[in-house]
Amino acid sequence: MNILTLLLLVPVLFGLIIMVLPSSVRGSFKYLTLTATLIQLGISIWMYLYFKTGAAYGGINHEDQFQFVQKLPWISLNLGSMGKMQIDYFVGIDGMSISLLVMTSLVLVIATLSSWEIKSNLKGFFLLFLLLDMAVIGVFCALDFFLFYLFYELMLLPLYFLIGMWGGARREYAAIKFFLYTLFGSVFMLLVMVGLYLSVTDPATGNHTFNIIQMMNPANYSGQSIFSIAGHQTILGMPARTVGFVVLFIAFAIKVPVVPLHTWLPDAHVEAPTPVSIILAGILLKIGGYGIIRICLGIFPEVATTGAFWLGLLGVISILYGAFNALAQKDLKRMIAYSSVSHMGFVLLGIASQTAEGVSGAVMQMVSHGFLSTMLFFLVGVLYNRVHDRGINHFRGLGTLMPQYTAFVMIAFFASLGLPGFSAFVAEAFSLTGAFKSPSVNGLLPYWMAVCGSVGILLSAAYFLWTLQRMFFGTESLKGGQVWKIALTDLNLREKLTLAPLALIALALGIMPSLVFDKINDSVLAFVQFLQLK
Amino acid sequence: MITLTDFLVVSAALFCIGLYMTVSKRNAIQILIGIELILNAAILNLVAFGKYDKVNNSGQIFALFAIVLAAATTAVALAIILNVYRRYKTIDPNDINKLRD
Amino acid sequence: MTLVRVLFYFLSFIAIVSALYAASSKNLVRSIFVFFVTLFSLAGLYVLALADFVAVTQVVIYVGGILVLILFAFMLSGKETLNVLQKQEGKFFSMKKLPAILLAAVFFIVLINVLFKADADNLPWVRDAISLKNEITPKDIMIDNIGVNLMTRYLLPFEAISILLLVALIGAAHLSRKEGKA
Amino acid sequence: MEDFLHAIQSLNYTVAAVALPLLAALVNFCMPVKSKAAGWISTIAILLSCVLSTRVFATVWNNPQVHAQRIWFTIGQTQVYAGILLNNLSVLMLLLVSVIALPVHIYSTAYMKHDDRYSRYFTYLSFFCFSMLALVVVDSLILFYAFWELVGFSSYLLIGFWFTKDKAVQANKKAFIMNRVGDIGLLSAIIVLFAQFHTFDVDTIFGQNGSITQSVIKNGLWTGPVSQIPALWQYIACVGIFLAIAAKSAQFPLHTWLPDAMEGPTSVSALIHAATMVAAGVFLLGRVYPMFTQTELTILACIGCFTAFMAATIALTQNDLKRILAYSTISQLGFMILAMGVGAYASSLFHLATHAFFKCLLFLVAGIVIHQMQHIKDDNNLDIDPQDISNMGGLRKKLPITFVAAVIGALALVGLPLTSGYLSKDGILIQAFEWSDGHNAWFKIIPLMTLLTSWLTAFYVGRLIFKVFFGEFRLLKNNPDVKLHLSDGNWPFTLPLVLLAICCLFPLFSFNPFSYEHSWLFEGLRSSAHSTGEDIYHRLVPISVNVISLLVLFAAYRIYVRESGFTFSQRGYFYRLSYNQWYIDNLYKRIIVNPVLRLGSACFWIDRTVVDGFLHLLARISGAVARLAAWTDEYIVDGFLHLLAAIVQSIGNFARKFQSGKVQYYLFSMLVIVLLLFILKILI
Amino acid sequence: MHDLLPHIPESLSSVFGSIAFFMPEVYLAALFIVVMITDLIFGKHSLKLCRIVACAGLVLVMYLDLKQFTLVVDGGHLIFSNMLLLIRSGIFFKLIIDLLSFILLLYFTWDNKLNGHQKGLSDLYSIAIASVFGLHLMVMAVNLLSIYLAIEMVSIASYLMVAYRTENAFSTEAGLKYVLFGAASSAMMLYGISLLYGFSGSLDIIFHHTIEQLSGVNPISTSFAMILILIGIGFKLSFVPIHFWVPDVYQGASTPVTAYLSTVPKIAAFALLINFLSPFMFTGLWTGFNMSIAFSVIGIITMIAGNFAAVLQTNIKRMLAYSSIGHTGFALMAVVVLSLQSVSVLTYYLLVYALANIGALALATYFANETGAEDVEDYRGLGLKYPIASVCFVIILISLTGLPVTAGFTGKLFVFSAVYGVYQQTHNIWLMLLMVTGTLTTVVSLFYYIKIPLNLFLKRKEMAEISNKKSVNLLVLSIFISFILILLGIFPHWVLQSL
Repeated sequence: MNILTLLLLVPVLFGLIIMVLPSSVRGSFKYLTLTATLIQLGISIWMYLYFKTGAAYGGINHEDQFQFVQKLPWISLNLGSMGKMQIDYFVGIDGMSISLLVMTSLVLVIATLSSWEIKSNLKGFFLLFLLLDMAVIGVFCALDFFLFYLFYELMLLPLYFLIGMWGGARREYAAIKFFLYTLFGSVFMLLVMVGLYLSVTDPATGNHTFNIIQMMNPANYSGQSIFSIAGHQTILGMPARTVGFVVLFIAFAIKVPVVPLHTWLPDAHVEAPTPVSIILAGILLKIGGYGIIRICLGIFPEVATTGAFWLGLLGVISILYGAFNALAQKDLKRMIAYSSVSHMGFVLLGIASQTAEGVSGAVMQMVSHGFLSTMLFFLVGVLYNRVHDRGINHFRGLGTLMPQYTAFVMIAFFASLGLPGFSAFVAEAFSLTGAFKSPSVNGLLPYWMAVCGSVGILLSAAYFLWTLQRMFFGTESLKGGQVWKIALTDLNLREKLTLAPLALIALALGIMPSLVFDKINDSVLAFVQFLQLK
Repeated sequence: MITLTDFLVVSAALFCIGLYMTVSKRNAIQILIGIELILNAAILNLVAFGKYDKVNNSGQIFALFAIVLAAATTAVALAIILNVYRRYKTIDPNDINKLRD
Repeated sequence: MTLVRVLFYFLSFIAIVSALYAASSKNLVRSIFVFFVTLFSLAGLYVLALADFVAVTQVVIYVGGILVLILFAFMLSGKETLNVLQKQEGKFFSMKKLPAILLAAVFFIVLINVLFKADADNLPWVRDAISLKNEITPKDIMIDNIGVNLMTRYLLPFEAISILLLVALIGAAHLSRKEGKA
Repeated sequence: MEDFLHAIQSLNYTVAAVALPLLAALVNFCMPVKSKAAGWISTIAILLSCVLSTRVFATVWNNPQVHAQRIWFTIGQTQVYAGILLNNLSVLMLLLVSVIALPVHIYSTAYMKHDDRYSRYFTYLSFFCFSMLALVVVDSLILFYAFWELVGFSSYLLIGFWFTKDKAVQANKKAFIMNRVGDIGLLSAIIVLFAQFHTFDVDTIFGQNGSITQSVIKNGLWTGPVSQIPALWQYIACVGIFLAIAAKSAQFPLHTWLPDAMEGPTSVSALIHAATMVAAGVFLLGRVYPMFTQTELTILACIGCFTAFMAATIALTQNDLKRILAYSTISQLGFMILAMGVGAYASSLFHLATHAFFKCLLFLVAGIVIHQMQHIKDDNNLDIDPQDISNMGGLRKKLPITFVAAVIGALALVGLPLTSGYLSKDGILIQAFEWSDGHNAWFKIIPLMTLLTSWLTAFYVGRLIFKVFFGEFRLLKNNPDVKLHLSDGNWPFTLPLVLLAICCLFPLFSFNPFSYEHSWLFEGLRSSAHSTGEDIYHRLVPISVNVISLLVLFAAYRIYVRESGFTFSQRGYFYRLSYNQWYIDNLYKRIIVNPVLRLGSACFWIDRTVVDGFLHLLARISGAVARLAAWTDEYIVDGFLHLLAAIVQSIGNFARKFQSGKVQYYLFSMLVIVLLLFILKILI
Repeated sequence: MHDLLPHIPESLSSVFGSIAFFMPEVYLAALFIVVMITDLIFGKHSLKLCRIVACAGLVLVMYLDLKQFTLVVDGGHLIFSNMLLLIRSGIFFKLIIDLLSFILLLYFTWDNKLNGHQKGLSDLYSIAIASVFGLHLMVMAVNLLSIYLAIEMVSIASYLMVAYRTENAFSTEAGLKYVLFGAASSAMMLYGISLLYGFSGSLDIIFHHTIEQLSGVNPISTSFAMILILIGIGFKLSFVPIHFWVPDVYQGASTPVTAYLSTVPKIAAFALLINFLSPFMFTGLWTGFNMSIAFSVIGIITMIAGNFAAVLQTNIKRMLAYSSIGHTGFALMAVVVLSLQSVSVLTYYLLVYALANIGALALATYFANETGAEDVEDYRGLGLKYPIASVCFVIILISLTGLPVTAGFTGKLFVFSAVYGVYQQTHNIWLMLLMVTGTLTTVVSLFYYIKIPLNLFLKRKEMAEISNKKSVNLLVLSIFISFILILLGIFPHWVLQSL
């Protein structure tokens, strides 16, 4: 039994169990889910420990360098004139995936813990939750575009319902907005996917294939096929490969989200229940980044290189624009949502730089933001559960009222504003380093982008501290008055148990970035080299 | 001698008249008559062309089938129209527009 | 200017004029009766096209069948239908009808255009037919030919249409019978 | 071999010295917030690290530098190392920090006794010590940046320690964000350096014939051993570093956070905002000194000089005890920067050391005074500001030890002979003059202004001392019924004072009380190139400084003591001298005091309105931008979406228009469309 | 006469020979008679019996269809003197049609409204069987006469089905509109046929020389005739601009009938369209307008019109009607790039679509039965009351939208790849436009499909009273269908392989 497959099957299995269990035992569902996620965490940690490193395990465009691979023939159809269609169940991971995979499974555990707050219709909730779980894990493991797309789309529906059914006041609007936004991206991705599959033939079998790794090899493109590099085909007058890249990029950029495709995020976050916003911020956004690395740059490297400036620009814009928006928010959750936009901007910037530092920084940023945003949203959730209000101006002097809570908030805030010793610092520093290095190394990005990016760091300090000052310090005064004062009890054990590991991990990653870098380094090098070779 | 074109022109005229009836008349039965006119125009064509198809004689036979089918259709249509009249007390299609956007 | 030609023009004239009248008249009953005339004249035209059998069928089924059916139809639906149907508004030419008329006119122009472009009289196959003596002449009787064809070449449609008629029968009966009793 | 063993040993000691406070911090963090044990834990920790660092100092000082590193993580091909670099500079700082920290800890145990977040306080304090100690010994720019920010972070925590005070919270936010500006500068500088030299190692970049020395700026390119980038980026790096310095050591224009930072506990101000953290900027400058070109150094000098002067003038008019000290700190830091600028590398650091001691001392004194005033305030609940010196006076009888300590500190600050301040300060002045010789006449302004500044220093120090300790207790005068029992306080208060006071005297640094060049510290740090020139300035400057300073002090005395002193002087005597007195006082007033005071208030006004105003303007602008961005998001980006939705709807509506429910209409439109298509087809 | 006499024997023998290839239809005819007779004999109580007989008969017919595969291993057969063509794909179409009609026949009685019809449903069964017969003819017809006949047959049956519930005003109105529209368009078609016949001199469009004859005629004339014929076929396919009747009729007819109309005739019509077009598209002799461009344009417009208009609907059936128009447009893509491969893809797509649509309407019936919900708003909060049904509904709608992991997605995928395959060779801009429109309309279609889950789950509403009569069969059916859809979504090749 391949371990990745196992990882994928665990949630399905537990989902089935929950499905058959009667609602009378609904109390046990959350524990079941927790077990599932814990098992997954165990598995992924095991994989992390046994993940081999070294130049021979770079992965990226070498199928044999992936690990824990399983490849089963799945769909193979004779499509007459268009040759045979070959779709495999093909999972495997390289350095890019492993760190994100571990991060994902941990975040899922946290999300489960935070879903204690869910009271209504538990069965549905946890079923959808586990479905989503399976999908996100799948996205990180899939190496077959068809499979990838399947998982990718599979995420939408559970999320739609999770937001829509357990969400806040304007949940319907948020859910639909989210759904349509992401669908818009992915349907066009479908077109490109089909085009790619018709252009690429597996040299071994001579069939058309969805194998992503095959797609990375220019040699596999048949001559006059639409996406062949030599062919220089055009679609509606534009060079085909550029079109393909842009379409895919838009699809993932919506997930990341990159300004101006981001407006679903604040709404979705604000309306979503805590566990869902945790998954949204912690995992979904990373899928965008991961997709850009693995798919966009992987399959259209030369377009990515020519367009690097624009990617970088978008990244910088996201950083600044997101930060400024965060500065203007009155709703705590919204503020954090926008901060995510800003932070994910660094990812894009790092990727665009196409330097080892930049890409590593980007991946690091994804991992670290995974943990930190999880923490932030969980903290918001804690407050919201107490008094069902998130208005920044409605609270004051929480520091005296909930000291431990405030302590964690401060940790989370300072960690995410890039205080050294926490993961975000290393990540952002290196994304910027990469961005700054690229002009001298590969001349893709201008110098000023790095500088603008660093301004983003300053702004992040501004909005986090301001929030801190407004909500937690000063003499206490609450909108809800005495009622709230009673309601606002300090963290309970479960919450502490949830938050502590996150804080520790953020710290650990900050002090020992090697935890991540060692695993990803080979892949990053392979990736950068691959990009340079084209 | 009568040329094909003569027939065709006549049928064309009938066709258009039928068309006019179908779209303009405020009465289901008259619309039906319009449709019959169109059918007859078609039949006239068939017959006219059939003149040059002696062996398998497709034109004329098709004409026969067409007539029979027309009869069947008309029967069904009338049955429905009667029902409509029962429900709506009118057979003006324009007044029968409960189903609409 | 043979007699046939005269006859043809006469019949077609009647056919068209009566059709026009049927189209224009506000009175349903009248238009139905005028439609008789159209059909008859058409039958005449069929005869001129040497399709006597078709002409007969036309008279039998259409005139004898359909029109009577139509008449019965609103006779059945009671006296008041008549009154309703009598007062159909509008002259032949009214603003309301303008679009329809335009449509018909344009169609007519297009059709004529199409037909003349097609130049029916010397279509290749027609010319072949004439040359190959595959053209029905007033002398030969087509009835048996038709019969044979129906029994061989067109057997399938012939059988199929029987089912169709049955369905129409069942359906029409079902629709028009009163609720409740089977 | 011997050296090697020493090296290993000292390294271990260093690590221990750095780690101990961290350990203490962790322990305290886990303690209940009120537990009194915390204080002792931290104190012992710092004591130990103090001892250890002394050992390290002993072994490393004036010996070849010790540098050890092990790989931290690998990113791409670049390997990032973490390590320790011990040379004179770092061990000096190591020692200094721990030594200063010790008395402050002791002092704090008493000072914070009644606070109900006692252990938190010590957690933060130890954490600060940890980061500060680490900052001075680390060898990698990344790590340096890390601790650089951590220092700022802990100061943030400590400033806002009483986070229920709004002013405190405002202050610590301001402090952190302004420091962040500096940090960004530093970060970009580090990135530039990395992009240029592909390493973060301080030693390989700035060390003996490090990359910096090998790289040259030629025709618009900054060419280093490994790569070359536009010269512009060298300047930007320098600007970045300068920003960092300006932010940390409160140089113009990023200095305004320091006075506000006085909202924190006084002991904290003593340690962080007087002695150690604010000096970090100077230390950084010392670390990266080689990368500055002459012009850049000159600019530094100007800024330092200006800051020093401005801060001094502002200090003249303040009434808040701690603010006065804060501004004086700024001005002293200005001195140091200036010194660096004029190439007086050694003196600058020398002054850093001495200043650390006496300023810390002064703050502790201030702490005691405020503490006492606070007591009075609490005992007979008055509505007074315990820090306002206009309420004090004549405390010298009530707080003798404090008074003595204060006087020593003050003299050191003014830089009168026999004090450490004399040595370092005069060194700076002299070298400033020497340096100005090298340049054209205009640059004379700098040393002259510095001179002037040191006189002003004398004045405000005088004002401070006299107002607080001489004359009579004004508070008593205003409301006579207050009962006050004042005392120096028990040993945790006094002991630190004594210790520091001793350290403020010359013997600790040099056995020749009049020549800075003979102080071991100076010799240890000065570059071999430095010549012990015996020129005119070595005579002129000290004399002029001290003589005039004394005059100024006297003036201050006349003004602040005697003016209010006539009440307890005999009538007759008073009448006889009243005239002259009036005369002299007026003279002083008209010629010295008023203009000076006016200048002071003017500077203060500028400081508050222009500099801070500018900052607020920035804040407001970014706020506005933020609102704009939010607006864009809501109306333009989302608006676009809604537009799309509207388009969809309208198309749908168009398609639905045909669905009138009239079958003939359907037929009609169907036919029309078909016909149109056909005609279209014909035409095309 | 005399020239015919010698031919009679062999033509007769050929006729009898043809019957071997005609067994399913023969049995269907027999079945029709049987059902009709049972109806007549047992009168009012015949319903159950008719139902059983009809369904059993259909099973038998399916079996016969399967047996026909053995006949076509050596390619297609023209039977009944070129009236019909029996080919592999045709058999598949027939199979699918029979299968679906089998489901539908079961489904008829489960709809309370239809079941409540006083005059009984037994007539409906005989009509349905007759229409299936017609559909079979449609699938196989290659002769203008048989085409016309088949279409008329199906149409008449459909008219009757729509208007079946005489006591219901909507149903009657729908019937009227349907019959008038249908009669008119079929009349046009007949006129077109007459012209085409006139121009070619033969009804056997499948033959080479027929097209040759046409190529001799002025293209404008032939295209006009062609357009008129396409009106007739389009009426069954309901593509723009011959789609106007669809919403009204689908809404007015009783739900099972809607399910019937929206699926089976459409499939047959596609088969017919393919049979009808292939001679024109493959023998390069057709001089009239460019078929592929024409159908591209039609397809694009149809997709847009259908999906965009559906966005603003509130009545479930009406919405599904529009969506079915959209699906027609999408399926037309495969027709544009007509080829053996695209035919199989098309078959798959239609099968999936039909299943999903039937499922959706079945669920609409279910909810109508349970709560009398007709409009989307009525579904508010039902999701938690009827979890299983609602989940099935969601799955089915997802399949209709074409998202993974449902058959709808694979269907879309294969259609796209078929079009892409051709695009790569020809770089025909229309194909790209088609695909882009297809994707765009997919997003749009989500707009309205999502309304149903939205109301089912997201909207809250305190429950109204619940009718105690549970329609379990419908539930089973929908579960079955959604299961199939998911299965095909994961393993499409199980079906597509054989097509």
